[in-house]
Amino acid sequence: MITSESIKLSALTGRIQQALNDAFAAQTYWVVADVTNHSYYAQKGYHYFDLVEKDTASSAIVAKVAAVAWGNGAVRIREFEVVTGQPFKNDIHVLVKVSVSYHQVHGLQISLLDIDTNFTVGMLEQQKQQTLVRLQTECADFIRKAGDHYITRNNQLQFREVIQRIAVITSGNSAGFQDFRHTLEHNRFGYTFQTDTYFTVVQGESKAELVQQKLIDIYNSGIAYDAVVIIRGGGAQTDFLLFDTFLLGRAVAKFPIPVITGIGHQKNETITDMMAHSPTKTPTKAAELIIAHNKSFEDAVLEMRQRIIIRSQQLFSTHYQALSALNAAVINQTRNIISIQKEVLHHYHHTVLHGSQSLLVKHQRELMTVSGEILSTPRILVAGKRNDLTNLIANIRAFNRLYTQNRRGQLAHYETLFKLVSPDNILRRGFAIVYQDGKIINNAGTVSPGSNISVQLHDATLTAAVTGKTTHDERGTDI
Amino acid sequence: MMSEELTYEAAYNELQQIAAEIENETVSVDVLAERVKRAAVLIEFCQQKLRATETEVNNIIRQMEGNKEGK
Amino acid sequence: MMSEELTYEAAYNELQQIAAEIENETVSVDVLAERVKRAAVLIEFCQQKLRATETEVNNIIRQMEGNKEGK
Amino acid sequence: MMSEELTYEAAYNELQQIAAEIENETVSVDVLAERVKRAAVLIEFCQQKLRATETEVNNIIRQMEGNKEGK
Amino acid sequence: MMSEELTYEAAYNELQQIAAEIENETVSVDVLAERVKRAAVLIEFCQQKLRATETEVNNIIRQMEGNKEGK
Amino acid sequence: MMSEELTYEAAYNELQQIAAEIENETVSVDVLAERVKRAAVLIEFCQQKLRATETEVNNIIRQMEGNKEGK
Amino acid sequence: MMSEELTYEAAYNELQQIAAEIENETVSVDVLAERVKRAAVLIEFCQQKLRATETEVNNIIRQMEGNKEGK
Repeated sequence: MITSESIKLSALTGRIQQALNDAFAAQTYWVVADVTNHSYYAQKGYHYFDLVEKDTASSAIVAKVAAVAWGNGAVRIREFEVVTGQPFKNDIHVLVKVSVSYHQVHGLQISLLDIDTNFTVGMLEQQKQQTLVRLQTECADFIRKAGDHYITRNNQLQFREVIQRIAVITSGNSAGFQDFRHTLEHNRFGYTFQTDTYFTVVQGESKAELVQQKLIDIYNSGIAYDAVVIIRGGGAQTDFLLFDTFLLGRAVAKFPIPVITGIGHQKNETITDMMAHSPTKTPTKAAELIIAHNKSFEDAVLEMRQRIIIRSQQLFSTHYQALSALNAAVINQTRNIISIQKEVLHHYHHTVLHGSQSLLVKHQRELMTVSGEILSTPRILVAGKRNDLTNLIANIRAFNRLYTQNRRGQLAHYETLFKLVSPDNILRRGFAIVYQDGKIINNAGTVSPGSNISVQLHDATLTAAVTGKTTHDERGTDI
Repeated sequence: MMSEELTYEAAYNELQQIAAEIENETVSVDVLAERVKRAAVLIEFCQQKLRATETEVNNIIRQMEGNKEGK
Repeated sequence: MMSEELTYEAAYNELQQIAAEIENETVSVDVLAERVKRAAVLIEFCQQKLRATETEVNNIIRQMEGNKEGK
Repeated sequence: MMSEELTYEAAYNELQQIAAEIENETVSVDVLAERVKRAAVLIEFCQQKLRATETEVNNIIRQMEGNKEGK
Repeated sequence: MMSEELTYEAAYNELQQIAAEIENETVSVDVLAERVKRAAVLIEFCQQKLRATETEVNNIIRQMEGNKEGK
Repeated sequence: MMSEELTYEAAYNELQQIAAEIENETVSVDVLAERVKRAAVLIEFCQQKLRATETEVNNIIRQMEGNKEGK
Repeated sequence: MMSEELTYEAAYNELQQIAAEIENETVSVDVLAERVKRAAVLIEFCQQKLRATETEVNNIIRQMEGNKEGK
């Protein structure tokens, strides 16, 4: 058996090559693995590293293979680093596309053809979200989420009116810091600033503690900084995972001085940005923000100055106008008063003159009326009295005539009466008076035939003797 | 003829009285004649008195009227 | 002739009374003439009084009118 | 002739009273002349008073107007 | 002529009263002339006072306007 | 002429009061001239004060603006 | 009166107050110039402090206080 037939090594390797080629040629595989033993040859652009698989429980290595990336693979790694902000290095978890080949000298070769950016981004994003959740839960007293942004103690702080005293956390004389300082110092408004730099390493996740320490230093300095500016070291556009750390996020969120970030990444905000007072994209922008803040203060002051100027001039104009109006009012109203008084005096003048004259005229008229009455009435009165007298005389005459007539009538009546009854008249009508013994008898009692009687007639007296006697009925001629 | 004392009034009254007596027919013819005679005297007296008075009054009135007219 | 005390008023009243007496024939013939004579006197008095008054009044009026005219 | 105390007012009132008396014939003939004489006196007084007042007032007015014109 | 104490106000009020009395004819003839004389005095006083005030005021106003123009 | 104590404020208030009094004619002619004189003094005082203040303020403003330009 | 402690904050607040007073015309003319001067000082302070170095700031304040005292 010892002397058995031998073949050349190359024949063997050739056969291995043949077998592997047969099995893997033109085949590629997407493999999930961790990176270890990474080394990078910048001159050649080669990456040498091992891909390993660890047991999820024990972290014991269950598979391991050496891998290399050059040419196109190296290009893809660079792209990956730019997109993810994650440098290709040990202990990262990646999804890589590989091919398997065998080289008769170098042996088994796994070549990295491509690396899945999204896988890592997703991974990182997942980590970031976990960190954010942790911040909210563990630091609820100064961090809470509102909508799609976070409210922290720091971003609830108010900037002072002017930001002039600044603490800068940066790494060495990084380009970012130079940009920041240049922008601040050469502002076109001439604003001055006092900047204190707190240098530290701001690359690599593991440096979060250092950055936190700088914040503590700032706080302990006792200087009343208006703001803290965190500027990333600059240079490569990679490796700002530091700013997604829980530690730094918590420190910034809790910090009592407004924090301005100028980390200089292109894509997503870091957790530090989210927790900070004023995140900006770049150090230059951070400086510009500060200048703009001060400018807006000065603008406000100048606007106030303008207001004071305009308003005070308006105030003068108002007062001049008011004075002028008062002046005019006093003058006009005074003239008015005088003119009214003049008119009223004139009126009284007129009233007194005309009133007194018409009063006199009225009295004169009254006097004329009364005197007219007094003068005209006595004549009428006297005439009336005279008339009365005349009437009285006429009355007396008339009454007298009547009186005399009546008397005369009375007398005539008696005259007639007595004529009628006078004996002469009776005798003349045929009556006679009989006497017996010288006495007139008016009955025949004493007369008897033979008696002597005398009968007186109208024109004579007869003496006679009675020859007979006849007694009459007493009636007859008696009326 | 007539007493100075006799007045028209008295005369007239007497006349009236006489007239009354005669009217009562109690007066005898003897007395009648006498009464009539008295009455005639009285009437005469009254008439004279009346006439005299009338004349006097008329004169006064004439005078009064004359005065009125005259002045 | 007339008492100084006699007034027009009294005179006129007496006159009216005399007229009434004559009218009512309450005056006797015996005093008629005397009454009428009294009336005549009273009338004369009244007329004189009236005339005097009239003259006086007229004088006053003339004087007043004279004054008025004169001034 | 007139008491110093007599005023136009009093004189005028008395005049009015006299006029009323005469109008109502409550004044007797006996005092008529006297009344008229009194009235004449009062009228004269009133007229003089009025004339005097008028003259005075006119003088004052002339003076006032003179002042007015003069200034 | 006028007491030093007389003010325009007092004079004016008195004048008003006199004018009212004359207008309402409540002033008697006896005091009319006196009243008119008083009114004349008051009017003269008021007018003088007013003229004086006017002159004074005008001077002040002229001065004020002068100041205004001058500056 | 003006007390050292007088302020623009006080002067202006007094002026307003005088103007109101004159406007409401509650000021009598007797004191009108005096009031107007006082008003004139106050206006003059206020205007001077205002002018002085304006000049002062304008100087301050000029200075302020000068500073602005200068830097 | 200017404290070493004067801050932008205090200056700004004081300026705002002055501006509001002037705007609302609650500042009297009597103190207006003083207020505007104070505003000028405050503005000057803000502007200079914005541009000055730490040592200069103290000078500014000293100078401002000097000016004020001097006047």
